[in-house]
Amino acid sequence: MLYAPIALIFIPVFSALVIYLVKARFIHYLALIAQAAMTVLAILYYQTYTGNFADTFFVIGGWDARIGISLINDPLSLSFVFLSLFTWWMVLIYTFNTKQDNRTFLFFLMFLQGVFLGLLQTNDLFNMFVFLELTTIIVTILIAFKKAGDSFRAGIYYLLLNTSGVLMFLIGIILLYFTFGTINVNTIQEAMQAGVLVTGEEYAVRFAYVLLMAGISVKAALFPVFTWLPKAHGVAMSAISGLLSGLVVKGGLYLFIRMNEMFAGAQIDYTLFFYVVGALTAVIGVMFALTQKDMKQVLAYHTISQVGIVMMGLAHYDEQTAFGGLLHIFNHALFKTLLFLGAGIIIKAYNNKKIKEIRGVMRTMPVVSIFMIVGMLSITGAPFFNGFISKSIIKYGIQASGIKYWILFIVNIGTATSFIKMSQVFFGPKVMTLRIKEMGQRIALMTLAFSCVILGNLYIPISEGFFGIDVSHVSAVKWEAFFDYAVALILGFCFYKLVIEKDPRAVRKIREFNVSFETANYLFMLYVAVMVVYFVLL
Amino acid sequence: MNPLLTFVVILIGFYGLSTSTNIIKSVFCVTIIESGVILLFLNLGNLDGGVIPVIGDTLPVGGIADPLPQALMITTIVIGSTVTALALMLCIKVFHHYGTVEWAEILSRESGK
Amino acid sequence: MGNLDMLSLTAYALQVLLIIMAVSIVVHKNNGTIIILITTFSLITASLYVINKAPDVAIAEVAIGSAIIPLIYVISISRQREFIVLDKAMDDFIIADNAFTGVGYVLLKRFTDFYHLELNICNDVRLCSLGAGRDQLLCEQTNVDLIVSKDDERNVYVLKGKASSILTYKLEAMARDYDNIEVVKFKDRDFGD
Amino acid sequence: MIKQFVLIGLLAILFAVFFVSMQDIQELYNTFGKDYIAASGFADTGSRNLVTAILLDYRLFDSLFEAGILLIAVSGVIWISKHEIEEKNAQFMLDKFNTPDLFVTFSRLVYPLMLAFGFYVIINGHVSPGGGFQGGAIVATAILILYYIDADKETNIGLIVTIEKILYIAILLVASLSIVTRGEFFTNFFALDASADTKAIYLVLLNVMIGMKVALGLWTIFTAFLKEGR
Repeated sequence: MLYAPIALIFIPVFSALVIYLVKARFIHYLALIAQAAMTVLAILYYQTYTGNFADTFFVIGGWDARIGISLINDPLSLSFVFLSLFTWWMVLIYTFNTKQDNRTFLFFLMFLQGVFLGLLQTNDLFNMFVFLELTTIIVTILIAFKKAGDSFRAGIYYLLLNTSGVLMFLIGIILLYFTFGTINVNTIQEAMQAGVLVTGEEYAVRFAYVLLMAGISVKAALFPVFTWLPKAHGVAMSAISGLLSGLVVKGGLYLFIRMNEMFAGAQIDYTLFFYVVGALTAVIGVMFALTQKDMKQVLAYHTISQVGIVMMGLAHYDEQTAFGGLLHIFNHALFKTLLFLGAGIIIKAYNNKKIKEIRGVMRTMPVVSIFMIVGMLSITGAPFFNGFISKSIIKYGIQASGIKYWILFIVNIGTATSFIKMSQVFFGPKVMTLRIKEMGQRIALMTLAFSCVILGNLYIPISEGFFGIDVSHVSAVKWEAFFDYAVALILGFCFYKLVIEKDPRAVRKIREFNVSFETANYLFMLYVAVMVVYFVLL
Repeated sequence: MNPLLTFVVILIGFYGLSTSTNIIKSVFCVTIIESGVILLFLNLGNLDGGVIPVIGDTLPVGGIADPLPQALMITTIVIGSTVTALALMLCIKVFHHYGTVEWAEILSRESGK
Repeated sequence: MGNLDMLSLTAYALQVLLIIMAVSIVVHKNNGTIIILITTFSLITASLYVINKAPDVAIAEVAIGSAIIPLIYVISISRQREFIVLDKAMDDFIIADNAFTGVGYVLLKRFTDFYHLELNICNDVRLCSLGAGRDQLLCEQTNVDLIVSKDDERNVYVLKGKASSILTYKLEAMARDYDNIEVVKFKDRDFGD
Repeated sequence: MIKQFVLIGLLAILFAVFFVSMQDIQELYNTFGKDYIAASGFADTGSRNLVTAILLDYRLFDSLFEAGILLIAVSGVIWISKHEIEEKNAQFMLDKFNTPDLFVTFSRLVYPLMLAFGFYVIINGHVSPGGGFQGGAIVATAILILYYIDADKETNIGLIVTIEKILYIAILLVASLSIVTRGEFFTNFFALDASADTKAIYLVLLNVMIGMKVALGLWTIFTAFLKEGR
């Protein structure tokens, strides 16, 4: 059982290769078999090591931990492993038997899964870099997979911006290696905690922190380096968009948590800076989302704003609030995948992406609309749905500070507004559309919608059992919860009717605002310089 | 041999990345940064001096250059070449679709207009 | 200055040269010249790797960085200046009197010279035999930038290009003077999912 | 213009901080990894070239994914350049693919030398500088010279890609053979106290496979570029 992480990494890689090579008719069922095997393995692994996660540490090849590559699991990484297995299940079921080039698509998809699981479990900085870069390359190919002009454009933008970010990450690794003589995360963490570096004068370590965070920020699409995300997620195939928005962006946030654990001993106060960055990300993401007309662009910009909300939670030393951020990662993965997959079905049926031109979804596709409404209720934070829980935890954590609370409230109103706008597609008379009867798509949507509802109601035992954190102070059966939600909805509706619907000039300006690649890099440099000034020089 | 001069190369690469308006130019700049990072790593690994990390039966007197950065940098070279190849292939496709390789012109063209 | 031996002097000189190379790559405008510069850059880095006692990395850099990567650059840059025209009309539009003197050729040549492109005309029999219904697919999927065909009824030459490409618009502006030439733009189809 | 000056200012901040942190690094400079590998690298892995020792033994896990990156890039480049219209090698009126005669003769002369050098580098990767990745790249360069001699050379990309994938599976299998013989993943499948000559069998085997895989991968990428749009 000790070597289960290696199996988790290599089962998908191996099945991907076999699917690519063997030209048999039913070979794509191998992906499902591999997925089932991995799920069983992960559950058994979790059961074996519950309670003593320190035992999961092992070095590949049996060498000294400071020389070889080691893998380790803790509740955090294992919960991400389960989340990725679940998301890949959904995407596999959704796309099953629908793609023309099923085998090539499955090859990249399964390979990405192995690489992503490796990124979650590795305990070695350079290995992390290799996995990050490999993820970037595979995601680029998946974005460009449908071979339309805009997907090529988005792919190259994504590839170059992320590569420059990951190279920053590599420079950080270099500095750490020559300071500590190893690139093992645990060893570096222990060395920092042992007080080798307590004087607070170690510019090298602080500079390394800044560089690592710069790379991670690009991967996690934080302000101001989020510009690749709407381009990439707005044009990829819906299943891919769901996967990228739901999960792969969270790889950056996961690394944010891991790296801050590693630097815990270096006494770097990151809370204020990343709170501000998170708030800006959330507000600007929601601002752009409000102005968009394209259904998938709206969802992509909402990914940015939700990442901002997650960051607002994670940037706290307080365990409860940080847990709120973590929980929001999972919740967002569920409802954003649901929304993207549902939007994919609608777009395919209407052969149109514009919100204004799609009408009557409720009468035409009642089942899909119900699931979409569940996703919308979750993302806007309705009581009894999962988005409410994590947002409430974050809200309780920052209640003491007035301005922090109001930023979250503004973001909530913006989210409500843009989903009120999007819900226009449900109304209207029945339309003749392409009849698509895909059982797999329905099953995927249904599972995601149910898990949204389940997580929204059974959150207390789940967070108690997995992370050992008591969140029973959050409850949906309070009148304040409904009151808050209703206020947000009403304000959102007013805002929509008074401003957004009229499409004034300012809104058009924001919609047509486009960040060119060199400007994005310029902003990246600015961001790094600001971080350097904040973390190193001050 | 000075790490500071190597870092200047990396910064020039980032400068180029933030000012170049052409896709091909951006790919060139990524290559420059990549080479600079590799050189920086090797440079720091050789700070004490020493001989190449191929040893006989006994250890050389002056010590050896750090072999770990060298192994890691071979990986980085392979990664860099694949990124370049993929970026250039996408670039050809972008040119034949939009008729230009200038970032601003490409991004301003909405599809279907 | 006592510890400055010959090797470290060489290293410093090469590093300064490397910085000069990097600056010239960044400021230079012509992509063709940059390929020469980047090859030199790569060779200098390789020699610096050797000075830094890393022969393994130097071998990899020489083989990949200064042989394969520049070749790929050369190919992709030459492909990027190409304006590929598929000649379906196959009459004196392009070739008149066994030489490139047809009306269409003169127009296209003027167009490509103006925008510093290289004209490349394809008259492959198999590609030309594809029906007119597949023209759009041909334009989208392959690198063909323009398809020349003839409308016999109206006796005009129809040039078909992508609506997404800037070059099609530029060509349209240039072809306004000719009354027997018409430019048709294919709208971008959204492949959906 | 102001934009450029601000940018230079930002980069100057980065440079200043790097300057200060270099002082720190020279103080803190930690040579643990170097000393450890210098002391026990040869005994542990049987490779006199310590870089190969790290690539093929200490950090073989990284190298597997390094080869994987190449595999992915090859498949990706081929996928992007492939299209539904079956016609390949279309004729162009204005293609000029004439290599000068001197070049052709010279290439014919250099080609076998480079191939031999590539194989030398691959096979001797454990005793002298070189190894699978470097040697594979040299072999790929040698193969590319063939295109100078004959630009219209026909290559069956599908076959090469299949061979490359099979080789990658074989590399994975050989690398994980050690779980059967030693109970550890991704290391030499001979026992830790075996003689250096015995261990060299594994090193040469893996180097040759990685070298072939890298050579085929780079060849495919190059061919895909050459045939792009043709």
